[in-house]
Amino acid sequence: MDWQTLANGLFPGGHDIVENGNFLSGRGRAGADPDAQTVAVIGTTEHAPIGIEIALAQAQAVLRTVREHPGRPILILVDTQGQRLRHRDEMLGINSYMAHLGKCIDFARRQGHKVLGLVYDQALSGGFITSGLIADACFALPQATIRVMGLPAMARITKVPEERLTELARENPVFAPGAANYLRMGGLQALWESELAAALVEALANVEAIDRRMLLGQERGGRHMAQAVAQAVRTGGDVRPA
Amino acid sequence: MAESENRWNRQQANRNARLARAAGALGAALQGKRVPADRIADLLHAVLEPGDRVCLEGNNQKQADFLGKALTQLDPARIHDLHMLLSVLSLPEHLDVFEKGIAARLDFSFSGPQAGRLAKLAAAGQLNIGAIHTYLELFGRYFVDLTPRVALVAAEMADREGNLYTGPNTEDTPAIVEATVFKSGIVIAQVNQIVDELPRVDIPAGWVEFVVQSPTPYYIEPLFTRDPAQISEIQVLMAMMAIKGIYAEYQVERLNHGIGFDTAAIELILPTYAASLGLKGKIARHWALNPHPALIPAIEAGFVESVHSFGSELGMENYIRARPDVFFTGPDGSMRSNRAFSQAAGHYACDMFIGSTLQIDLQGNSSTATLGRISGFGGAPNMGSDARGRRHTSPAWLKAGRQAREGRNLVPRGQKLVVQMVETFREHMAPAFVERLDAWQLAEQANMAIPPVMIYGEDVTHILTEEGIANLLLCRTEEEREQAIRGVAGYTPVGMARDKRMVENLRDRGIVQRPEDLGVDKRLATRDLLAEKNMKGLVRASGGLYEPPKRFRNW
Amino acid sequence: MSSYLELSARQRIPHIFDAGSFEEFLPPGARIVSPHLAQLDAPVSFDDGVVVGRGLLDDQVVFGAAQEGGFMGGAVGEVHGAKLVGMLRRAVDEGAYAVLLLLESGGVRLHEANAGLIAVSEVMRAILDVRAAGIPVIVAVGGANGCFGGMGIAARCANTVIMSEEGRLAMSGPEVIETANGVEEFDSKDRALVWRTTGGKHRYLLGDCQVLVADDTDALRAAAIAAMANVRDGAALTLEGLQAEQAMLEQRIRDFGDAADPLDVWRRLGVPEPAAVPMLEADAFLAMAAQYRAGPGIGEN
Amino acid sequence: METLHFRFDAGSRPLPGAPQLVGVVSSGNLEVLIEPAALNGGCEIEVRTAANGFGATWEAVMRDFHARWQLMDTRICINDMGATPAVVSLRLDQAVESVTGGPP
Repeated sequence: MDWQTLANGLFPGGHDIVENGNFLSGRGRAGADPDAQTVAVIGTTEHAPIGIEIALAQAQAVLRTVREHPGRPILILVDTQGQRLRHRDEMLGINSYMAHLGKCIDFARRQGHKVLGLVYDQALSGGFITSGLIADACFALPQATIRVMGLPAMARITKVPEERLTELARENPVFAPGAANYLRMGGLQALWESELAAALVEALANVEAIDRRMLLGQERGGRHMAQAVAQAVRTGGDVRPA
Repeated sequence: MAESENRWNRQQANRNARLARAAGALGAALQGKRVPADRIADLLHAVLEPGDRVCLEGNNQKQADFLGKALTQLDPARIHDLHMLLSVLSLPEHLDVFEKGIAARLDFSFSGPQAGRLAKLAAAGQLNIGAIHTYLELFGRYFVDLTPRVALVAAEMADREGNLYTGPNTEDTPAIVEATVFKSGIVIAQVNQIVDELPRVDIPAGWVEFVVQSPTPYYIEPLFTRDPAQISEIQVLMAMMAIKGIYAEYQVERLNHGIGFDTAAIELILPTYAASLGLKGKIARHWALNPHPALIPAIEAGFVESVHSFGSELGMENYIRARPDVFFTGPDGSMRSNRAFSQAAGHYACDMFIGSTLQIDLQGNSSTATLGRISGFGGAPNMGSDARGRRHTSPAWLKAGRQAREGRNLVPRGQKLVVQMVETFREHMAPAFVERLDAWQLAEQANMAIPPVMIYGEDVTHILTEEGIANLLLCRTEEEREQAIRGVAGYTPVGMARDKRMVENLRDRGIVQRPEDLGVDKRLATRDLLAEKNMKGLVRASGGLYEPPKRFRNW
Repeated sequence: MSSYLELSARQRIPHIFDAGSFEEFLPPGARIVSPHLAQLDAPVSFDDGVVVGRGLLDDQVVFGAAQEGGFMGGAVGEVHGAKLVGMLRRAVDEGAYAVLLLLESGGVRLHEANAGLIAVSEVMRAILDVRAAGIPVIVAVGGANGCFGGMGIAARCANTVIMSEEGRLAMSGPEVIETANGVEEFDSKDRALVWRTTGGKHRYLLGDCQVLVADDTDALRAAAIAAMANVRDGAALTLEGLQAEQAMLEQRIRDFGDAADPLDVWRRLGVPEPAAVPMLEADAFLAMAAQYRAGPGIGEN
Repeated sequence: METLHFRFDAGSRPLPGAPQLVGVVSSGNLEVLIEPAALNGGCEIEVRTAANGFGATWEAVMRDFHARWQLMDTRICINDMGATPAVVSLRLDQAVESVTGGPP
C-alpha cells in the first residue's frame, strides 16, 4: 500500500503528512469529532534504507513533538529494507544514530506520549528495531513483509539447507518471514485487517507503556520460552515450560 | 648483424635474431633497454617463438604478475606450445596461458592456491606436466636440461642502464637470470620503478635485455605471517615438547622451521619456556628461514644469532634493516634473500628441519597432497631430507647418527633431524595418521609415476604429536617403527589399533615419550606462555619497526 | 596485566567483579538451552551464550551480564535475550547500584531469526527501563567479535560505553556491507580499515564511546567503577541530554559527512598524525586525543 | 548432531564442590559441565556432538579420562562443536581441576 492511501485510510479526518526523501512526517486527525485527536506521524516509505540522516530526521521529529506538543500520540509508519549498508554510515556511527532515535522514542513514551508502530509494507531487521519494535505496541497490515532476512540468505549463513528451513518455517514462526509469525511471537500487537481508522482509534485507547511482548508470545504459542526464562531470572525461580 | 652462423653458435644467432625482431617491432619506443608497458605484447610477440621454454618468475613471495598477465594476452596463432617453467604457480594467469592455448607444457615446484584448477586442466589434457620438483631440483635443471630461452622476472627497481635492484625479495631471480643469460637466452624484467640510482645492484645490466615498468607494483604474498592470536593451547603443548624433547635433547643450534602455526608456537615460546630451561645460547642460534614475524621476540631476547632467508616477508623490511647483525643485508642496509642459496643452506648446513604435514602413514611417509589437487611441495623436501653428502659434524648431527647406528656394524656418520609435527586430528576430525596416504590415489588419478610424498619415511627421525614424540632413529625393526608411530597417533583409528604392550615397551626404551616422560607439565601449556599473543604484540616487540600487512591488523 | 580479549565471557566475570562475589542467575546447571537450535542440527550451550547475575563491584551491588562471543558470535536468541531482560528487570526490582554489560555480539542470532530480533528490541527497552529507574547502565566492549547489529544499538542506549581499542562497535559487519555493495564499498579483509572504522579509538574520537582503555581487565574494571560514580545521579534520559545528542549527531554529519575514510575524520579533528593513531598505546592515545576528541562527554546520553 | 551416553563404575573419587562449566561451544571446541550427582557411585557422561560417527573415539577418550581421574557420583555433560580428542581431554581435565583444584 502506498503511504498516501494508507494515510487517508488512517486519518479520514485529514492529515498533513509530507514526504521528503523517503522520510514521512506530519500530523493526522485520528477518530471522529468530538473525540478526534491529533497524532504526530513519522515514518519512511519506498522501503527506504535507514541511514544516519533519516534516523536523525525521525529523532528530530519525535523531540519536537515532545517539546511542543506534550502528550500527543506518535505513530511510526514503517516501510524499510533495513539499515543502510554503507561504509560511511558505519564510519559515522550509524548505531549511535539508531540508538538516539530509539532513546528519543523511549523518552517520549516516558513523558506520556503513546507510541504506536505500523508496518504498512516492509520491515527488516535493523530498520525495525528502533522504529516499530521500540513503540509501545506495533501493528502491521496483513500483507506486510517482516523479517530479519530471507530464507535463502539464512540458509547460506546458518548452513542449514533452504528446503529444511522452508519446512521448519511452516511449523515454527521463528524461522519464517511474515506478519502472522510476528503476531504469534508477540512482536506485533495485532494485524489491522481493515477499517484502519477504527483500528488506530482502538489502539490509541488501549495501548500500554509496559513491554508485554514476551507474555503475548507465550499466550499465542509463538514464543514458548522467553517469558518463562525472563521470569525465572527475575524471581530467582526455575523455568517452567509454558 | 650479418653474423656467420655455424653449428656451434646457433643459440646465439637465434638470440640475435630475436633481438633484431624486437628492435624492429618496437622502433623508437625502445629506449635503451626500456620498453613502455603498453608495448609489452609487441615485445613478447617479437622475442618469443613457438615451443620456447619460458621461465616466468613466480616465487613464494613476489610475482612477475604484469609479465604473466601479458603472456595471456598473446595471439595463440603466433605464440603457442610454450613450455612454462615456474617455481611457484599461484596466480590465475599462470594457468590462463594453458587454457588459451599459448602454453602446453609445465615444469614446476609448488602450485598452492591453483592446485585444484591445475589438476582439472591436467585431467582435461590442456596441459602436460613434465615433473613436480623441489626448488633446488628445478633450479638445478635450469642449468642442465630445462634451460629457459626467455626469462620473465620481477625486480623492485631498475636504473636507466638496466641494472636491477631485487632487494629483500631477491628470491629466485639470480638463479633464473644466470641460467638464462649464460646460455644465450633473453631476460625481460618488470620493475616497480625506474630510478637514477639504485640502492645496490643485485643483477647487472649486462644480464638483462629488456626492462619494463609495470603499471602497478608486483604482487607479493605475506606467506609466512601467522597471527599469534590463532595459536591454540594444544600447539603450545606441542611446542613445549619440541623444545624439551628435541631442541634441548640434541642441542639443535642450526635449523629450519616449516610454515605454519605449529612452528610459530615454537618460535614464540623460545623467549619464555626455552629461556626458563636455560637454553638461550644453546639452541636455535642459526637459522635458514624467511623473516617470520613470530621470530621477533626470540631475536629481541637474544636467542637468534643469524638468519639467512629464501625470501623476505611483507612488513619486516624496516625491522630487518635495523638488525643487520642477524639478517643478511647489503651495504645499502636492505636484506638480500636468495632461495637457491638458502635451500642449499637448509639442506646441508642445518641440523634440523621441523615442520607440519597433513598425513603420515605407518612407515612415516608424510604428505600434504590431497585428492583433486596437484600442489607440489616447494622446498620442504630439500629441508626435510637427510643430506647424505654432508661431511662436517655437529653435536646434534652426530647424536642423531649415533642413535640410528647404535648396535649396527656401520661406519659412523651423522644424520639430520627431520621432525614432522602434527596434531593427531586436523579440523573436521580428519585423522592425520592413515594406513595409506591420499598421495597414492592422487598418483593413480593423475597418472604420476610415483606418489607425491613430501618427506620420505626413511628421512623422518621424529614424529611429534600432542600425544608424544616417536623417535624413529631408535627403532630397529619395521614393526617397532610402525608401533612407535601408532603410539603417538592418539585416538585415530591407526592409533587405537596399536599393540598396547609393545608401545609401553617402546616407552620404557624412550622411543615413545609422553609429555610427562619429558617433564612437560600440560597445565603450563596455555597461551600465556606465548611471548606475544597477537600481531600488535609483535609490533611492540619489534620496537614499532614491524609493519604488518593490513589484513593482519586489528587496530 | 591480563588481557580481557583472551578470556571467555565466564572467565571475564571474576576479573571484573569483586572476587568471588558474583552469583549467576539460571546457571549452566539449570540447562536452559535454546529450543530452536536442535531443529537446525546446531549445537546448544548450557548458558545459551550469556552469563547473567548479580555481584559486587567495588563493594556496590551491581547486576551484570557477559556475552560469549565464541558461541554463535555472541548472537542473541530467545533464551539469551530473555536472560538479559530478566536480569535487567531484576536490577530494577532490587534497586541495583548499577548494571554492567560485558557485550560481545553479532546482534540477532540468525538461527532464531524472528525471536532474536524481537529479543534484541526487548533488551533495548529493558536497558532504558533500568536507566529510567535511575540506575546507571555501563557497557564494556572489548572482545574479539566486537558488538554489532542490534546489540551495537543497545550498547549506545547505555549511559557509558567503555571500549578497548581492540573492541569494535558498529551496526552492520564489514562482510555484510561488502556482500551487499561490493569490495570497493568496504573491503572486509582490510582489517586496518575495519578497525579504523569501527574500533575503539575511532569511536572514542567521535564520542561514541566515553572511555577507552588498554586491553587489560584491571583497566576495564577501574573504568567501570569510575563510570558508575560519574553517572550516579544522571542515569535517566532527559530532554536536554537528548537535544544535546541530537545536536552532536547533526554536527557530526556537517563536519564529517563527506569524509571518505576515518583518517580524514581524524585529520579534520586536528589530530596531528592521523596515520600514527592506530599504533599508539592507550595512554599515549588518550593524552593525544584529549584535545581533539569531538565534544568529550556529550556522547553520554 | 549425535548424543552419546557413557557410564563408568568403580570410581573412587567423589566430586567436591559446586557444578562448574569449562570451555566454550565454538568451532573445534566444547563446553564441559561437571557436577556431583547421586549416581550409585557411577560417573555418567552425556555428549552432544556436532561431528557424527565418532562414537568409538569418544568412548576411548572417556575411558582414558575415567582411568585418569576415577570419579564417582559425578555427572558430566558436554556440548561439542567438533573438538579433537586432544581438546576434549584437555577440557575434561580442566573441568575436574576447576572443581578439585589440582591434578589427580
